[in-house]
This record gives sequence, C-alpha cells and structure tokens, in this order.
Amino acid sequence: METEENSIRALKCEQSVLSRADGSVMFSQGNTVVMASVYGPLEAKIQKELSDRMYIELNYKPKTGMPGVAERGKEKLIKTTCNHIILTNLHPRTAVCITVQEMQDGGTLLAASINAVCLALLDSGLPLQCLVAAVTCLVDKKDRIILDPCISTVKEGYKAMFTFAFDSQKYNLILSHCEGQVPYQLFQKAMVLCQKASHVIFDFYRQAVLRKFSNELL
Amino acid sequence: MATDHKTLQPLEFYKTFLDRKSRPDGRKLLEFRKMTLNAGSIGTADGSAIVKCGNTTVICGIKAELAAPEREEPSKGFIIPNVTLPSLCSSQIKSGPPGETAQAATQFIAELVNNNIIMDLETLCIKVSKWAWVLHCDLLCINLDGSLLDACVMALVAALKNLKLPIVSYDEEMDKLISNPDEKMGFDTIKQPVTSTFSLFDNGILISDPTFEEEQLAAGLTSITMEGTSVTHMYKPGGCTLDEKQVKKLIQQSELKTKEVARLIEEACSSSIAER
Amino acid sequence: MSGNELLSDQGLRIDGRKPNELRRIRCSLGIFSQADGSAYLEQGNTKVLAAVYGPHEIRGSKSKALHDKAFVNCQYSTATFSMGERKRRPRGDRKSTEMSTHLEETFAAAIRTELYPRSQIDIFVEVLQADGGNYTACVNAAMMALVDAGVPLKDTVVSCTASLVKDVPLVDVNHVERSGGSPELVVSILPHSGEIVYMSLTQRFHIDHLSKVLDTAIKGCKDIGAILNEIMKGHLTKLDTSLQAS
Amino acid sequence: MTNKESDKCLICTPGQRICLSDNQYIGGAGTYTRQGYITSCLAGVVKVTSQHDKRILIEVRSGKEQTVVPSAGDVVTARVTQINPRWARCAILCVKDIVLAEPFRGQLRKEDVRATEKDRVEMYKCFRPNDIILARVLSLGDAHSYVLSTAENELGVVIAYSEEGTPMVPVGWQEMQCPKTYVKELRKVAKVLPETISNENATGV
Repeated sequence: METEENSIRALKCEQSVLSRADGSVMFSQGNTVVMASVYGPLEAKIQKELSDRMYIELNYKPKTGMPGVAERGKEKLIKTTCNHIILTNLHPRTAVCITVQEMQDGGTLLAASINAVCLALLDSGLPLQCLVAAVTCLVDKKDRIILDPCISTVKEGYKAMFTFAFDSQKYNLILSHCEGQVPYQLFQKAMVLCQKASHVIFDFYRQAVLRKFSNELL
Repeated sequence: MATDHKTLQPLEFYKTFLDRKSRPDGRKLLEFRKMTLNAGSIGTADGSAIVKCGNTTVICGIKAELAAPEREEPSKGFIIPNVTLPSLCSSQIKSGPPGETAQAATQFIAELVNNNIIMDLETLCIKVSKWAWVLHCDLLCINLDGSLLDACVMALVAALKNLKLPIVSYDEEMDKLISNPDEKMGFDTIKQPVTSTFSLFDNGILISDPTFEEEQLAAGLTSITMEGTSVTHMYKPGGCTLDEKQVKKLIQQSELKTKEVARLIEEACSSSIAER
Repeated sequence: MSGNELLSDQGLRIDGRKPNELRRIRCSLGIFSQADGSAYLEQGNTKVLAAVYGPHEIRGSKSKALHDKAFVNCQYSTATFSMGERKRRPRGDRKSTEMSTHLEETFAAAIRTELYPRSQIDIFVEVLQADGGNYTACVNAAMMALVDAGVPLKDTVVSCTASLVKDVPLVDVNHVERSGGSPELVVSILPHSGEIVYMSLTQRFHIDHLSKVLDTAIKGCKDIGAILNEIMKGHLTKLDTSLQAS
Repeated sequence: MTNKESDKCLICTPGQRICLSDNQYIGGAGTYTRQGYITSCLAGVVKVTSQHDKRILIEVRSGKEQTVVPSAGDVVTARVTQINPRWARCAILCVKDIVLAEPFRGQLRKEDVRATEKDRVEMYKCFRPNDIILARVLSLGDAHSYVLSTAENELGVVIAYSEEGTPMVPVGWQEMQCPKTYVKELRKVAKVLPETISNENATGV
C-alpha cells in the first residue's frame, strides 16, 4: 500500500495583508485558500473576562451564508488548540479575537485554517508556547493513504478522512478529527505519515518568517 | 475541612488524589462509571432510550416523519440529531439559545451519523427521489456530570435499535403510500459505535470517564469512538499533547469499553432494563 | 368524542377508572447530582422531571432583584418527543411562557422568600411524556424538588384537575378526556391551610355545577397531597439513619 | 402532637402543625409560627430539646445542610477576582463554615480594609487577584454585590499565591514570603493560624 502522492501541495502565504489587524495572513495550500486575522490583546467584555488568563474568541466564517452548527464545531476545535499554544496567563483579564475566513474550498479546510491561524499568531507577535501544523490524509476505497487530498479526490468518495495537528517541540498530537471508519493499524499508519509530513509545514513557517523579516531588514 | 479545601484550591485537592493513583469518588484512573440503559421507556416516541453513565443521564427520543429526499442524494433518507442541554442539567448551563457544548455535541453526532457509520441511509428510502423517512433524534441531557458524548452515542444507538417503523410501500398509479400498521420494521442490524472519553493532565496522567469537575480541571480532553476493533473517530479538540504511546494506550482502553457497552446494549434490547 | 364514550353507563371512564379515582402516582426524589433538589413524577402516563437550583446570586438582568425577598424564576419546557407529533419549539412558545409565569406565581406564594433577600431560586421543569394534566404534574414535581432541596416552604403545594361529563364530576383528567371538548378545572391549593393558590377553567359548564366540580378537585388535591407526603416520609426514613447521627 | 417522647422520631412535612406556640414551646430552625401554631417549613425530623430555662425548643432538621445566604455580620471566605485602586471585587465561596453551591459577588471598598488610617490604604499592597480572604459582611449593598470588610485583625488574606504560583507563608501582618523564591510580597495578612503552618513559624509572626 504505497502512497503515490505523499507530498504536501504547494504552500503559499502572505503575511500582514490587513492594515488594521495585529496579525493577519492570506494562506493557500494547493487550491484551498483561507484568510486569518488576529486582534488582541484587547479589553475583554465584563462577563467574558477571566481573572487569571486571556479569553480567546474565535469566529469561523464560511464562504457563503451564515455560520451554522458545523462552523461552531470547527470553532471549538481551533479555539481549544489556540488555548494550548498561546501563553494565556501572561495577559490576564484581556481577550484576543481571531477570525478565520474561508476563501476557497480545496478539500482540506480544517487543516488549512489551523495553519493559517498559527501563521497569523506568528505575525501578531503574541507569546506562543509552540507552533502547530495540521495535515489531512484520506484513506480511499482501496485502503491507499493519500496525503493532503485535493477536492477532486475527496469528491470521489473515501473510506475515511483524518485531520491531525502536531506541535513543533516533540511532534506530539494536539488535535485529531476523523470521519469514517478504518481498522486501527491503518489509523496508526496514517497518523505516523501525517507526523512526518508536518515537518514540511514547520519548515515552511520558518521560511515565511525569514522572508517577512528579510525584506524588512533590507 | 475537605469541602473547603475542594472549593478553595480545587487543582491541588485533585492532584493529591492523582498522586495516589485514585480519584475523589474512589475509582481507579482508568475505571469507567456504572452504566444503566433502559430502552423504549417513552410511549409517545417511535423509539427511545435512557442512558445513565455514573450521574450523566441522557434521554434519546426518535420521532419519524416523511419527506422528499434531496436531489443530489435521491436514494438517501435523513437522520437529524439534536443534542439539547436544558438549564435543568447543570448550574453552569444558562437558559437561552444552545451554547457551545450543545452545538459541538450535535456536530459530533451529526458527523457520526452522516457518513454511514451507524446505519446505511439508503434503508430509510421508500421511493427514490419521492419519499423517504426522516428520523428526528432528539438527545435530551437531563443531568450533566462529564463525558456527555459517551452517553449521547449510547442513547442514540439504543434508541435506533428500539425504533419500530411501519412498513410503507409506494403505490405507483395512485401516487400514494400504503402502510399496514401491524407490520413493523425494526433496525436491529445497525452497527454500534461506542465513544469513550478521557481527560489528560499536563503531568502525563490520563483518566477515563471524567466527571464534570475533572473535565474543568483537566488540561485536555479526547473522545475515541470505536466499533469492534476499528477506530471510527478520534475527536481531540486541542488541549495538552499526546504521544503515540499514550494514543495506543487510550485506544486499547476504549476497546475494552466497546465490548462492555455492546453487551449492555444487547441485554437492554432483549429485556427492557440492563445494568453493568 | 361524545359524552357516553367518555363515561360508559356503568360509570367507568375510557381507561377503566371510576369518576373519583386518581391516576397511579409514582415519584422519586434526589435523582440528580448536579441540582440542589430534584424529583421525577409520574401521574398515569404523564412523566415530568423537576430540578431546583438556589437560592443563589441573581443572574442576568439585575433589575429583577427584590431587596427584601428571593426572586423565584421558573422555566417550563416540554421535550420534543413528548406529544403525538413532534413539537417544534420546546420552550419559546406562548403556552410554555404562560405556564412558566403561572408556576412562578404559585411558588412565590408557597416559598418563604423573605428568608433569602436579593437572591434567586430557579425551578426548571421538563415534561418527558404528556398525557393531560401537564401543569398539575409540574406543580407537584416542582414542590417535591423544593422539599428535596431543603428550601423552606410555608406549606406544600398540590394541584389537581377535574372535569364534568354528563353531570358527573371526573377527577384527574387525562389527554383523551381533555381533548374531547369537556371542561377542565385546574386547582392548586396549600393543603394544610386550604388556601387556593391557582385556579383556571377551560370550556364552560353551568354555575350550579361549579361547587360540585371544585369540591372534587380539592378532594383530589388532598388525596394527592397525602400520597406525596407518604413518599416524602418514605424518602426521609431512608435518609433517617444519617439524620439520627447528626 | 402528644407531649410524650415517642421512640420513633416524628417526621414532619412542610406546613404541618407541630404544636401550640405558647410560652412553654418556642420554634427553632426549620419552623415558623402561624395562627398561634408552630408549623414546620421543612420536610425532616422534629428535634425536641429542653433549654436551661425549662422551655422546650422545637427544631426541624432536614438531611441536607440548610441552604444559607450571606447576611450582615457573617464571616465569609472569599476569593479576590478583580482589583482597582478604589475597591476589590471578590466571589464569596463559604458563609461561616457552610460551603455555598455557587459563589455570591462581594465588594471590598478601600475604606473598609483597615481599622487604622483608613484613607492611606493602597489596595495593591493588600490584595492580589486569586487570593483567598476572610471578611465580614457589612451590608447587603446595592443591587449586585455584598459590601465586605476586613477591618479586624483576624480578617484578611489567608492563602496567597506568589508570582511563581506556590502558596506563600505569612511572615508579618503585612508581608508574605514564597518558600521557593523567598520573594516577599505585601498583603493584608489575617492573624489566624492556618493549620498548614507548623508552630515554630507562628512564633516569628
């Protein structure tokens, strides 16, 4: 069961695209395009204020229509991931407002929005404990694991689709979200594959930051 | 004095228990709470079940209706789950529009149902692109004491097994549905996924089937849904990290619970009340 | 559903009860860990849950705070699977808000609210299966939950319905009898002092019958009160050993 | 109710008349007098205790610890949630020794912190968020919070956490020290001896 396509699609990102946001990024992974913006730390509303740490508010905006229950599910996933990677106890009684806007659905929306939020946080200069990289992989009908599937392979139908996110220190699992049913060994194999693929994304982060500061230093 | 310590310094109070590998309610770290299941207890619902995992109690009531299937999937019926947390179930839940926990739980159950894990939606279709069954599964949590997803999935599966629908046939020329009320269609052959929730502490300790306080104090939460030996869903919404060893340990632990619950559901559907 | 089906000539009702016979009552207390007080009540096929939180700090708008007594906040909601066909909005519709205000007025009269100034007592009621007499089952369940929560009450509150078919008063009306167009008198009383706290009548009947139907309803309330007291005492004797020690 | 001491204790329900309230009987907790009768307002066991002045006290005790609301004059345990130069906002956790199911909101004004030189109090030198304090309820206050005071020696900070997060040890009635980093922080310390402190520290106070 070799995996023919084991590379991550082309990654492109442009940071500080929004002038008024503290951190913002337009991120694209293959033809999935997501925009993320970070406003904060700002003054929290009275009832939302936490006395010992920063309150994180996250809104996920779909391309068309109003955010529904599915978007609320995604919001909770990304929000608890941010709660882990941002050092929230350094800014008690404040709030940060993170917005994720879907621009184009190329199949792996959840992974792309997590990577976009991580880049936006990098751009905003908030204190982070570690970085996070999310990878999606798909097990098609013939039990082949396809990494970072594009929308056409997803539309063909699949047995299962996994999204894993790893931290940059020990590459441990931070977030996992799966659809579909698959035997345990295949699940384990998919996770290990995604873990290796997350290195590609961490290197991309390093280059993005390098590119950003290089033209500023010139 | 213990109750003061618990309210003033909840985390330290709990850590003293964790160091001795036990928990305030006397359970070991990876031990599940007592589960009770009672199928078919609501007369007005087509299928119903009440599940009690420890103190967390969820009632699932299914009402069936008829509707035309969608154009893109003309041969599929619908299962519409809806998890409601009334303010009756815990002091933290305010009355008003559903909060984040309720919507996240509804989304979790919707994903489980939509990709044919529990049952094939084609069986709900009566006449392709004309008539299909719509099952409104309402999951009502009446006491929230942690690991809500475990109780919801078990209640939904038990209620679906308990569901009885009249057999309906489509009459071509009269363009009408004929149903003979005495014959009932059961759904005993559906697959039975089982969810087990664990909460993770930053010093690497994993505990299973957390209560409401344990969920608040924990650094992370994960729910693994399995069916037999295959993994259906590993839902880990962020929180502290897990390495492969820990993931393997969690999956073995939830395999144990899967057998336990499968037997419980079998017992419940034969007699009406079962306990472990 | 004409009269003679509701009441056969031998004087039996549809479900085989005699006109002055109550439906079977089953009740259990202290069934939830999260609530301060909770109760589950079955009256015939009507199944109701009640939970009490409080007295705690005023939540939401501060305008509701009463400086000298507690503010009683009730919420009545029916489960979507509790009726024949699926109910779209379990809480927001007019009938639920009306029921909630009636519950609030009933219990504001019964609870000794002057002991807890500027605080709030929440009573939540959920109807799991509705077979007529929903309001009465809710009042009885909420009262048992308040007793379980240890909230001081001036007196217990008991509620019962009564109807009139072929000049024969029926007590504890179920859904079939109510939807048959026969009148329904709902009464809530404080049994020891005999005061009527809440009374409502749907449909019409002649004024001469009023006293007859009202007496049946009040007698029904007193019988239900006696049954609930026994259940309360049974529950307390179970806890008695711990009471002896304290 | 007959006067004889029935061996099986009497269980009463709310609204049940217990006995005539005359000078010989007085109603205690869980009862109230109505139309000349002592009536019980709880479901519980009737406790008959005869007092030293030969009058008999009738009480009703229910299984649950009775629900209580902070009232003026009670000593309460609270956690400080918010500080600003004029007042500190806190969440009242326990009243006397009964733990509340849910915290009530309390406010400690600057002039109620100390009995001596009331006006030269600096709040940040006395309290920090997340400290556990003992305070007395002065009054019900305005619509949404109770007015608290720590103007006595036994009232003030009982448990405080240092920057590093470890519980600190009081070393004076104005200072507390972190056992790990030995950093001294200013607090308005309550002169109560928390059990966790061994005796030889007490002499240092």
